[in-house]
Amino acid sequence: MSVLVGDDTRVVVQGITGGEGGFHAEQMIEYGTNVVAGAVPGKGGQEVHGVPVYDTVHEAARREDADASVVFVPPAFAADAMFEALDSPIDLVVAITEGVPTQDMAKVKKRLSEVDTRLIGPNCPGIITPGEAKLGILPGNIFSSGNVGLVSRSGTLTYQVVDNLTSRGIGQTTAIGIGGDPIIGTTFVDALELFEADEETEAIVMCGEIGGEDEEEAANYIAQYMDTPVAGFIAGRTAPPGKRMGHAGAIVSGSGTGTAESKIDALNDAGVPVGDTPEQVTDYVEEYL
Amino acid sequence: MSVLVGDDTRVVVQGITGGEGGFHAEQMIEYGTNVVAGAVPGKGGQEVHGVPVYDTVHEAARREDADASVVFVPPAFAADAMFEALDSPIDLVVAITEGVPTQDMAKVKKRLSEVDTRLIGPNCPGIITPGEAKLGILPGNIFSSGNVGLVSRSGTLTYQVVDNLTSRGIGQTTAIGIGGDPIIGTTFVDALELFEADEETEAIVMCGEIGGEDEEEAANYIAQYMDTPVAGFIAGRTAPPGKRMGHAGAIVSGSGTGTAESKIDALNDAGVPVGDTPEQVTDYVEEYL
Amino acid sequence: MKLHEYQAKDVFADAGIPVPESRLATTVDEVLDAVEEVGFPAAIKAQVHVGGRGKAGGIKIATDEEEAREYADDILGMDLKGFTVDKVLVEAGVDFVDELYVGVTMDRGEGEPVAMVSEQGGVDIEAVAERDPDAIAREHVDPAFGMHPYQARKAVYDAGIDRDVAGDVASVLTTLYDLWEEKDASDVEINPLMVTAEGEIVAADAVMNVDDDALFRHPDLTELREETYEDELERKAGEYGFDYVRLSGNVGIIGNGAGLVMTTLDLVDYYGGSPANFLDIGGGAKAERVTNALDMVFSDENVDAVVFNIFGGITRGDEVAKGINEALEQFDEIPKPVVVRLAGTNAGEGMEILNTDLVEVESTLEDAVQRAVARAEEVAT
Amino acid sequence: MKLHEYQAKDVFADAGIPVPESRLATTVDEVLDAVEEVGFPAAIKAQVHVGGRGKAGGIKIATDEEEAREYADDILGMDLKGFTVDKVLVEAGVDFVDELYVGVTMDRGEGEPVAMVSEQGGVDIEAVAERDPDAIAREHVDPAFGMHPYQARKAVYDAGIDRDVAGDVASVLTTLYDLWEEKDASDVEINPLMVTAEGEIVAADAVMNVDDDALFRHPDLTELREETYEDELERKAGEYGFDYVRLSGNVGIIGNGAGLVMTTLDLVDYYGGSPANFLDIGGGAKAERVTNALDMVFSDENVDAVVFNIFGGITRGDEVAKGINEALEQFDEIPKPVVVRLAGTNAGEGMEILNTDLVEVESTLEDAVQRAVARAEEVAT
Repeated sequence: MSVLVGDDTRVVVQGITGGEGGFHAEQMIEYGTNVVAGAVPGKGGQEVHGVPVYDTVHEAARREDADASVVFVPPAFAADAMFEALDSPIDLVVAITEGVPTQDMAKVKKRLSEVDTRLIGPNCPGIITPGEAKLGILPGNIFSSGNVGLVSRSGTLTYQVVDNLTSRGIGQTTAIGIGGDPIIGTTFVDALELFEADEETEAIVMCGEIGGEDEEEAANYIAQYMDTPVAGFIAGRTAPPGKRMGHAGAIVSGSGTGTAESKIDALNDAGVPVGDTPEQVTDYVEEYL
Repeated sequence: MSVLVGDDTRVVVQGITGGEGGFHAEQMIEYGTNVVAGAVPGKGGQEVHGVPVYDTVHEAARREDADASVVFVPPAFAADAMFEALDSPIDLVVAITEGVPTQDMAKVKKRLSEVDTRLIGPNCPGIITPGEAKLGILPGNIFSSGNVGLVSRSGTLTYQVVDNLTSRGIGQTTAIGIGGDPIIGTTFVDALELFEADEETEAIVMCGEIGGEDEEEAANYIAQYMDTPVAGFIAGRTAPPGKRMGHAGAIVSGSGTGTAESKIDALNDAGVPVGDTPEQVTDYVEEYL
Repeated sequence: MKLHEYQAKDVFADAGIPVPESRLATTVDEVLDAVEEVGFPAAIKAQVHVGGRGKAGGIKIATDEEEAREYADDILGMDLKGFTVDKVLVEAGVDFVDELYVGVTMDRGEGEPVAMVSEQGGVDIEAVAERDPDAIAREHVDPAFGMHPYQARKAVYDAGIDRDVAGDVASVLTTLYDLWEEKDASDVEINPLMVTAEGEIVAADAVMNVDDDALFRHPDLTELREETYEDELERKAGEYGFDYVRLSGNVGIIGNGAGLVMTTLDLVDYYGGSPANFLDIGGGAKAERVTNALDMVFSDENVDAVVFNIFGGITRGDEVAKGINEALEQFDEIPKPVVVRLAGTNAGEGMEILNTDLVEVESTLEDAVQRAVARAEEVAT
Repeated sequence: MKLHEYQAKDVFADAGIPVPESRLATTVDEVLDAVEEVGFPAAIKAQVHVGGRGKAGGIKIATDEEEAREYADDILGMDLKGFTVDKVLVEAGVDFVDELYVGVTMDRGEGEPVAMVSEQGGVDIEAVAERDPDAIAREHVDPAFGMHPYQARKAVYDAGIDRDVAGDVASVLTTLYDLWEEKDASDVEINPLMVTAEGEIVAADAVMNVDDDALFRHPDLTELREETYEDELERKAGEYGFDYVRLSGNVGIIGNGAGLVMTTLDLVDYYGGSPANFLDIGGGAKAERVTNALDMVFSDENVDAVVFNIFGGITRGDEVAKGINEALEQFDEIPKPVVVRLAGTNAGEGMEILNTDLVEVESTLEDAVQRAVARAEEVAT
């Protein structure tokens, strides 16, 4: 068992003829991901890394019976690529693109509320079920198969935590990078819900950061609905208000909302221990297993 | 019992300070309709026909606990008035206004699909439950309380049929004028569904006309889901193709869709007798009761 | 409101859609000047609001001055399905290798706009739709979002358009949709959208019909309106503001409300008569409007008798009776027999006022229609 | 990207929002010319990107030439929260009876735009929001539809705005929303929107911040960009294209990925040190970028030691090591101790390349941070 992606996931790569898209398509295929098609307007009929390219996502999905897509499309066209995938027979869309205009994402979010398709990202490293499939840019080699679910707003912080887990022999069911933008498709609550429903996931690591109220909402959700134990980490304890710490979403507003303190308190109140260091998070997980 | 409106319906009149709105608000009140408020931007605090006016539908609905509204607002502002009512706590919106731009209505229809509120119209005479409430411009005196439900795309044709029914002593549960525009809120199928669920309605008259495929869809619905007997009438048997017969929706396209013949055949196939004259329709209803 | 081809092309060109070079001409001399500018071959195209202009002889391609003169002379002033041609568009001929179709309209059934693309342009698209529905790719658009760029591409690729021109066709379709929305159009259409040997695309025809109900927010388009009517009576109806359709029979019909008037037509037919027109005086008509309606119907020389059927809701029977009296009292002799049936609001008051020396009265719709049919038969024979 | 008040007012005025007459001035003489044109009283307003300009002395009202000269002299060149004032807006004073607030922003939590109106304008709106949340009427907008006119009216009436000006305020709010959408703004705001005794409304201030990620579709706005930085280092970071935030500590921090860099800051603090900066070199950085990053941190005189923490995903450890070597090999003496930790993609290759004569190496994040903290302490003392 795993969450959202696995051996049977059939993946379309949107933007497969671009530099990023081509490189990561190859990496995904090498990892064993079932990449069945590319989709690039005007490039239909070509083949990239042994994968047929179609002009539209609809055609790619129809012809190759695909159920997931990964978006490697420049920011100016990324929202349109997401709309295309959301309106197609695809079930899961993973948007890697960084720098998508916020108003574009507000519109995408509105469409998301009207369809059954799930979006992960944008500005995210993607999702991986170790040993089965990776959709995105995560370095496959640090992951190992096991019983811990991981969800994170940050890419490299995810790798750090996964590395700690793996080096102690703790494998992962699935790791989901939900992305660092203010408006994203899959939230912490969505991911936690999936892990809670997954029988194989015995513990969960949730890596949050300053900005927004997603972590607080997650804490609420954990307290109310979850049995699977969760360990947390929150980046940005030392961030000053009003300064954007890299991610568009990582900012403590002038009025003091979005602080690490508020998130840590909320998680602690929900019974979630929050590590001071990534290493400590791994300690908590070890105790759960 | 009745459908959608009755003694306990609490009505807001949008545009009550205008000529049409004021006149028909008075008529509705005289008929016994529970008109509890008017809504006109900038006219809050006034009183019209003993009814308090508010600046927004939301305030009117909140303060007066209203659950229905009637829109008498000029075409240029009618769609906005409908959006306002659809987004408010109102459950039923009846839009009388004729001449609402079609693209405005396409947007309203999209919003309708997102909310639980029901819209009747636009370009319709309204809805009446004889002896209880009328929302719109129907002449109350020709209706009588009874067991026949009536749904019609046309105003005066409705009166004609009702007059026939009433003069033979056949009363009505509720009569709904769904309007003659190409894009409308409540369709024949919607209305039939309501009458089918109404225990007091023992027979139904459905007055259609040329244009569109609503009557054909209604025939399908009747064949599949309905026990209550339906008698039909279709106006426009002699209409030449490509000519708009008054209503924006009443046109047989050049390719021959929307003809009276197609509608009559569909209804007959669904077991619905279609009268050659309004009088014949009344004959059919009489047989049902 | 229908725009002429030349008007629609102006709108399309302003939005960046490529159109052939062209000049408008109203005389043979102007046509000759125009062909000099646009060169040969030149298309000479009647600017009238009828479909199938080509088949009806309203479009001809001149390859030299001689032909230009001849065709200009043929087309200017010709009668095209009831309309007189008073201007032509003279347009540079396009050397095409392919003819496509692109259009946007409102799918009334779905209540949503639909964009359409087909490889089978240059012919009647409704015929294509019936013969081979799959030859037209259709993409429904959420009117709140407008057309996403991917939808234009999808329609174009679904239609099997060549990859070489697909991007350009998609961008024309996007522009068309935006125009459709911006201008409150009911339909916009390019048929054919020509593809040249060089892979360029050119709009060789242009259709744009605008929602009359939305003209209030488009004063620029309203100015383009050129009222053209098939006959004098339709012009008159336009002036009076009536919904009016002229038919071929001899029983004149006046009523209030589209559904009831249609029903009256149907009953005339059912009882063996033949309707001369559809005339809806609308809701709440006052006496003057009633007088105008009678004037309309009396002006139709085909009419042998009139049935006047009113079911009052917001229309009041007394006002109607007043109007009928006023209209008829001006005649020494009533031109055609008028059968009146009044019901609904103030019908009683109306009946009291009505001058029954001038009209015949019936109390039911069925009786009124039968009497009018009988009277028309009498007059006709 | 933040627009200055004078730039935002131009944008608002172009869209039809009433603003006071004003002139931009960069010298005292220009200010004196300007007051002559706009008349007294005249507001002299520092054009810098800081909040609370008024309280900080950046806005003064001159009632005569004497005062105008004095205030111009005070404000031009003054240091306002780290920014030097090099231009002022000289603006006709507005005789107001009421100060309102209107604004549009993205509600990130809901993922929807929100329009806001308050009667309590003219003061810090965030303070109002905390003190009396109900004093601000909020209306969420469906971004697919845009703001319906009724929503503007509803927000205005909900905020309790006087019925006399409600229509005008609603129309300003509608315009603001349209601008917000058209210009890809993150926030637009008028605070205060002044109401005069005559019932006119005037935008006495103007805020417009644009989404940097959307600037590619707004070349006109991009031209308005005036890079202003609190210090030289932030300017440099802008040039290099780094996400950089300067802090007050002495441990320089370089890493890849916002979350991991933030975590490194937090660990520096956790282990008793004090971070000097946030510097994210981003994903897939090549050697040159690494060199630039080290240059940045070395340029900060507060920095006593550096921790360089890379977890390679698309960033390769060997490229990073190459960059570190190149950056350090140019020095005779390494300016500050550098502690390096490489993990992830090609970390092994990186460790082999890395010139360990120039840097100290640790294999875990925790160890690297602790060592850097210790080194910084040594250097500082």
